[in-house]
Amino acid sequence: MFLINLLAAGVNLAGPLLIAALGELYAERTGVLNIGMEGMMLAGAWGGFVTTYFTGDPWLGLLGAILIGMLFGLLNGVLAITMKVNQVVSGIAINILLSGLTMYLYRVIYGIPLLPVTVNPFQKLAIPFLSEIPVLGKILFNHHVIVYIAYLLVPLAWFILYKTSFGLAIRSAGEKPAVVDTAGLSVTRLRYSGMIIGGALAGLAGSYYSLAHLNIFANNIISGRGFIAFAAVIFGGWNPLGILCATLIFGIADALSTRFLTSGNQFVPYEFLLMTPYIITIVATLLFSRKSISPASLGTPYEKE
Amino acid sequence: MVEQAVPFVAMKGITKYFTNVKANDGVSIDVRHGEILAILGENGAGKTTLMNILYGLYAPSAGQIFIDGSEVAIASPKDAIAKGIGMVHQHFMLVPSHSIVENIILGMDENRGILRLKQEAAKIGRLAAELGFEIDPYRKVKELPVGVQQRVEILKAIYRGARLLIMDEPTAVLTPQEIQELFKLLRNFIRSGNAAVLITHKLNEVMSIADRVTVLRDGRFIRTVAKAETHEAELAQMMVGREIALKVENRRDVGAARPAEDPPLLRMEQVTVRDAHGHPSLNRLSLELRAGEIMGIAGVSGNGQEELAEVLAGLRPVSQGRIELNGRAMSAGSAQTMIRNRIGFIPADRQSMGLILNLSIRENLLLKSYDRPPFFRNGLLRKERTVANAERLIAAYNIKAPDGETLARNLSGGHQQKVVIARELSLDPELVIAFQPTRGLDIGAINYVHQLLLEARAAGKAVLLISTELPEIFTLADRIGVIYQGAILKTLAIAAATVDEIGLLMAGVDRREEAAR
Amino acid sequence: KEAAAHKIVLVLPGPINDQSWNATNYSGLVACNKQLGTKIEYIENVQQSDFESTFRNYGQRNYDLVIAAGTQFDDAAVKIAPLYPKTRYLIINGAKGIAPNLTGVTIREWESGYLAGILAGLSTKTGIIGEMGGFPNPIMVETLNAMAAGAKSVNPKFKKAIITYANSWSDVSKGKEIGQSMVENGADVLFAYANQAGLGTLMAAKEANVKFIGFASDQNDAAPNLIPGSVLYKYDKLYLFVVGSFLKGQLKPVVSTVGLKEGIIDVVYAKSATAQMKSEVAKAMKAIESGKLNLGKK
Amino acid sequence: MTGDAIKRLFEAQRRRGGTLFDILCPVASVLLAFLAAGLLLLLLKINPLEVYGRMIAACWGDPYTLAEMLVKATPLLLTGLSFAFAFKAGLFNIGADGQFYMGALAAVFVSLKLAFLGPWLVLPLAFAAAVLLGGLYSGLAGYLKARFNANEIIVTIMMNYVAFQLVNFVVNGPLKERAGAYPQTDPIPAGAQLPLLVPGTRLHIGLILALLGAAVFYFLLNQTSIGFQIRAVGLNPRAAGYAGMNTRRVVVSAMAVSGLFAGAAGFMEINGVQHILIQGFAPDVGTVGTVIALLANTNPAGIVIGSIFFGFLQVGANMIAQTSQVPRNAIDMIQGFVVLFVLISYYIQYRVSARRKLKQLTKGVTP
Ligand SMILES: Nc1ncnc2c1ncn2[C@@H]1O[C@H](COP(=O)(O)OP(=O)(O)OP(=O)(O)O)[C@@H](O)[C@H]1O
Ligand SMILES: Nc1ncnc2c1ncn2[C@@H]1O[C@H](COP(=O)(O)OP(=O)(O)OP(=O)(O)O)[C@@H](O)[C@H]1O
Ligand SMILES: [Mg+2]
Ligand SMILES: [Mg+2]
Repeated sequence: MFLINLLAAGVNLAGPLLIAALGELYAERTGVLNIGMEGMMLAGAWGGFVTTYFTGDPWLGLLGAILIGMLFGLLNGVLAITMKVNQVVSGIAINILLSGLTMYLYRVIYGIPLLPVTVNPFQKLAIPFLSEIPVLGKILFNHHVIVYIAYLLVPLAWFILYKTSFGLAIRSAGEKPAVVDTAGLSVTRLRYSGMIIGGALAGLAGSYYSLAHLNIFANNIISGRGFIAFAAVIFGGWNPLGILCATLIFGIADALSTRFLTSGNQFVPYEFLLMTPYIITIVATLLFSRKSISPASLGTPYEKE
Repeated sequence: MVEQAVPFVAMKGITKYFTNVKANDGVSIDVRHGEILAILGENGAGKTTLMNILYGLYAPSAGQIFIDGSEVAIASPKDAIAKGIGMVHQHFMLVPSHSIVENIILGMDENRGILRLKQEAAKIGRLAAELGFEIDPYRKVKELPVGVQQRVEILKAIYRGARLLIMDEPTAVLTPQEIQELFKLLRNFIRSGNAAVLITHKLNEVMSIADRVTVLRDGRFIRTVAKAETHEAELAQMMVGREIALKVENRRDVGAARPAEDPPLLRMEQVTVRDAHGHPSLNRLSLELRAGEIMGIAGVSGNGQEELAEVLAGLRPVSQGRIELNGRAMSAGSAQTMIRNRIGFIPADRQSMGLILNLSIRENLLLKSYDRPPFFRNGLLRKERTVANAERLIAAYNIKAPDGETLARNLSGGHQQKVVIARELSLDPELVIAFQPTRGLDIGAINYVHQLLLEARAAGKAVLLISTELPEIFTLADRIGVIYQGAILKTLAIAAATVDEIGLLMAGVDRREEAAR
Repeated sequence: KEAAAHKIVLVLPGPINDQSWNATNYSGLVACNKQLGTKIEYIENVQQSDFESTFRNYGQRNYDLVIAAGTQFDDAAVKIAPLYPKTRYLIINGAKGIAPNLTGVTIREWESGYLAGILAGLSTKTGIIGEMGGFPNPIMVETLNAMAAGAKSVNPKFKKAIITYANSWSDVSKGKEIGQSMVENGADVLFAYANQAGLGTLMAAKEANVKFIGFASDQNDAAPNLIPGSVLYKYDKLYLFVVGSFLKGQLKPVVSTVGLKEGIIDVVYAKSATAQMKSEVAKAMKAIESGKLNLGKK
Repeated sequence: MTGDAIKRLFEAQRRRGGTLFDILCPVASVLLAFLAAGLLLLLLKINPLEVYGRMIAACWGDPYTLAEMLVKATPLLLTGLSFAFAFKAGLFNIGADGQFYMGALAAVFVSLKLAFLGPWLVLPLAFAAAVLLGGLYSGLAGYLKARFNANEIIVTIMMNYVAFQLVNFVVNGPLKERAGAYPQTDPIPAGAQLPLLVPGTRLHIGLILALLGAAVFYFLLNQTSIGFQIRAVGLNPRAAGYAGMNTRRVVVSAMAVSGLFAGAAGFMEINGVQHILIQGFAPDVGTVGTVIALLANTNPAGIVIGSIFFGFLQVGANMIAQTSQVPRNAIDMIQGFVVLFVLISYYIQYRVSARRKLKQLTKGVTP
């Protein structure tokens, strides 16, 4: 039972990370680093919340989250691709801006409420029949809609990246943009699309926290999970299946650390448990660096003239 | 060749400004159906820029382009491809980690949507066979030798329906045999009314394959002549704007090699170097080099030249064998040791290895002196000395720059190479390794570099000249060694060597041995 | 001097709309301004590194009273108060009253814990309750233990309290995960004393359809069927009390404690509250007020 | 990652020759940032002009507030230098936050445990320990880069979280205050506190040290052999290796030196300002320093100016929060806008200077 609960929680926690990480994957595969992931997730959580609040419909909220994520993906694109601002800087700038902006606008809209402002959130969706399967049913088929979307995005991402011309172009832009250019495609357009898809998925991932996991918006709602998603891309070796594994590991590790907390554990200080995903990422980076499987032009602006 | 009323492609009055240069200035050229047009010019004359404009990579600041007589707008390579223009760039435009088929179909309209790799691979295989070579479309590009990569490039252009094939310095990376095969391919290609533009620095190639020649200088159009009505010396003169020798005069009697009884300056014995997979890229290579001589290492590229150069530069560890300098064994494997042992090194790739483009000339000149006097003492920089040093060398080597603070990036290729050579020689080496020292340079610059190497020999230094250019070796070297599959197959005095024999040796055939057998 | 003529400011360590600690303190400010006619200003989200400069700036500007919400202001107040003898410094939850113009007011939080425990004890069927705290400081530990004691006092079948610290005041998501995990471990009543993070625990209770005991503010409306009642801190009363004594010139430079007896702690019931709950709570309140029951440190 | 854009900015600046436009551009971008934020302030019915007026008036009001700006600037200056130093070696050290925390940890540990040695000993010791731990921490990232080619951006970001949790552990465990109430250490004794520069303010001699740090930064990079090697490796590691430089060693040392600066910032915050280590104290000192360094094109003089400007922003934020009911997140928002608009202004400057050059070029030839 403990194991089932643990795995179910892990699968659940991994969902939004997975969405965000796949978003980052698109961006990085076109050669741009999106350090603004954290801020864009926050924006998504905010946008989803506000839209749902005013429309009463979480599906519209989802749409709002995606749109606002795209908007800031676009902004990061303008900075990093068109203006060729260093990609680390542009991402940091976006994070700083969004952490202030979302909370400020929350204040503008909701003032200073004593009780948390809540919205009508997504309910868990147990998939008929499948969720009745013993063990697996509870682990896999009793989650929020967004979590199912997350796992469906994995084969989709794989298919797009490796089986379509768009994916081939994306991968080429991240490896050697000049080739894409000489093949008559626009590196700029591809990179923008990577950024915008990345933003959209970041927004979607963020909305999970304000529309499914919780039904409120708060300043710490993302709490560094954008960076975890960022790490999962590396840990997952820049491919969708690897990222799936990476986020599952992070999700299960997270669920495990919570269970350690409630079990009254005294052996390992809690802080060390919290460190583990980061340390895992560092170790994974070490393992993968030798093989240098990262997109070769990742982080390098493309200059045509 | 029949005169045609309407040329295939015509560029008229093309002008192109970059941020700080005018790369093309009212250039007009035309290419006719069924011909090979060569474009000649010194480094920076604007050849590549002009072709990049034709291919849609750059937008011209002014000028028009006509195809079969009607004006066209080429806003991007997509337009160019659609109009039957293909280009093989100097630096290959292939994604190393992707397969051949992926590289070829990238961006093709016919392949929008879901990829049909199998189908395309089969088609590509067929086309390759038609062109007379065989490839495995699923191989990754990074696993292919340069020659094959170039074929993939050509295949890519033709597969996309190129009728005009632009080739930017295609021969710089090829072996003589490969060059011949390439030319054969080009001749086949134009037979059906297609055309090709060939950019090169090698006049002999122009004379052997081009139908007409266009010369650019300083971004301006100079003249277009039919090959039949010109000769190398005239072309050279058009390029540089004045009379110029086609090659340096090598007076082998000045500072000739010391008597053979002298102990060699450098001795390599049975040196083996293994690559990442454990294959020997140098396979028990032995050679000897004496002070005051230039030894040329000829060979088809990929036979261990790079490894040989890097071993002597201390950039590659030796797994077996012995290297002696002045009779003392030394351990290779660190660039620092080699520099301390007074081995100078002129790398093939000046821009990414020989220089730091974003440092000034002055700082590039101290690149190897960072840990010793006179420019650094106790770890502190002594700036006045470095300034004086830069002034002295800029004057001595005729480097075209306002002062030592000019960034290396802002120099032309030839002058960049001069900075490298100035630095290496100013460290007073006993041994100079020159690895493809004139790659990509124009005639004037080549002559200057050759001059400097001859002067180094005259000053009693030993020079190991590793080059894939046979003419270069025949001009400069006193002895010639042929490298084949990681070992020196044979060493000959230059007087006793013929181009034919060396060519065969490069292919691994030792005629005398065969005769003996 | 009139109430409105006094220059008073409330210094808050977090955002005013955190729906918790800072918001409750802010509600005290609102009450004073409404009922006492004061014009108290506030400054929110003051960071640790700015405590001293903030205290100093208000002293410099001749404020009459500077109220700061949180023990963490103690050290800064001890340092700055002597420099501005004309300004009174009042620390809510403060433990240091050593300067003549420095006052500390502490709530006997264990009392509220005990009452919450009674509600929890009478709500649980499994006999297991889940209590989440923000950080394990002594007051927090005391409060959560008092809660377990309260539960035990009314329910012979009470087995245990799962006590966990979120190690954050604001990670809502973590709060929820902890709540879920407590439910997995058999808890059927949840409780959170962890500001925003506690909101997550409430969500977990709702999702798992288990009981929840409201805390600090009236949370009953959040899930009327699941929350039998909330234990409140009546910060409005606390503020009216301290600001009122200040206006009357009766604020003494000591550390005082307040709680049930002063009317600062109270319980509001939801419809789902049982009569037994009400009577048990009333009984306990009496015992505490009379001093018969004391689980706090002296 | 090459940071090409920034290198280009360098070049653009070098060739630009400085016109009025170039001075006006960053100023205008800051004004625009305030304008954008001002429009948003209107949403809360706050008059931005009044707020900004107060912000400026309050900041120049009294010496204490002026000094506060420098107090805030001090750690930012150091973390800015920290990022810039690694950047010169072509490395992105995003770990200033973590190294800052490690420095703070070492400083508070020494200050608490060795205070009995007296100020003359404990202060240098705390400084040395902070700087050393900061340097070791980033040096580790440098080592992983040199040895395994591990991307330093990722490693340093991850190490930030590790450091953060380490601090949490220490203040909840081994160094938790004796009172045991909050996740914080005991205050360090008076003897371990940095002397004040201006009595009556919080300005401590750390400022002088930080400015010295900027001088050291400049000297190290431009006047020494190791600095030359660092720049060479930063611009072209292949060429540097060929020139006999030990690129791995240079990478490790550049990262380590970079961490020294951040560690020193930690020391100054503990021994100079806070005198206590609290969970989650001074967040973002590293991030803001990084932003400053990049806005200043990693030029030390620019970093000095930038950190004072951000010091002004932060103190100004406090002042307006104290004097008007502007929510604190509005300030984060303003900071975000400032960074955004300055970045955009650099781009505009670059484009304008390119166009100017093109114009000169065309004029030179065509009549
Ligand atoms: N993208 C660019 N940006 C700025 N300047 C450029 C760019 N490309 C070329 N140039 C400059 O334009 C001039 C012409 O360059 P181009 O590459 O066309 O010469 P080239 O004749 O091909 O020389 P080479 O023989 O060395 O290949 C040179 O001065 C070069 O520095
Ligand atoms: N109920 C409480 N009683 C006493 N002090 C409290 C209480 N709630 C919060 N505090 C104090 O107020 C400070 C600020 O609280 P806030 O809710 O802003 O959390 P935070 O510091 O933002 O948390 P985090 O570090 O997780 O972001 C806390 O550090 C804590 O010391
Ligand atoms: Mg060229
Ligand atoms: Mg906070």
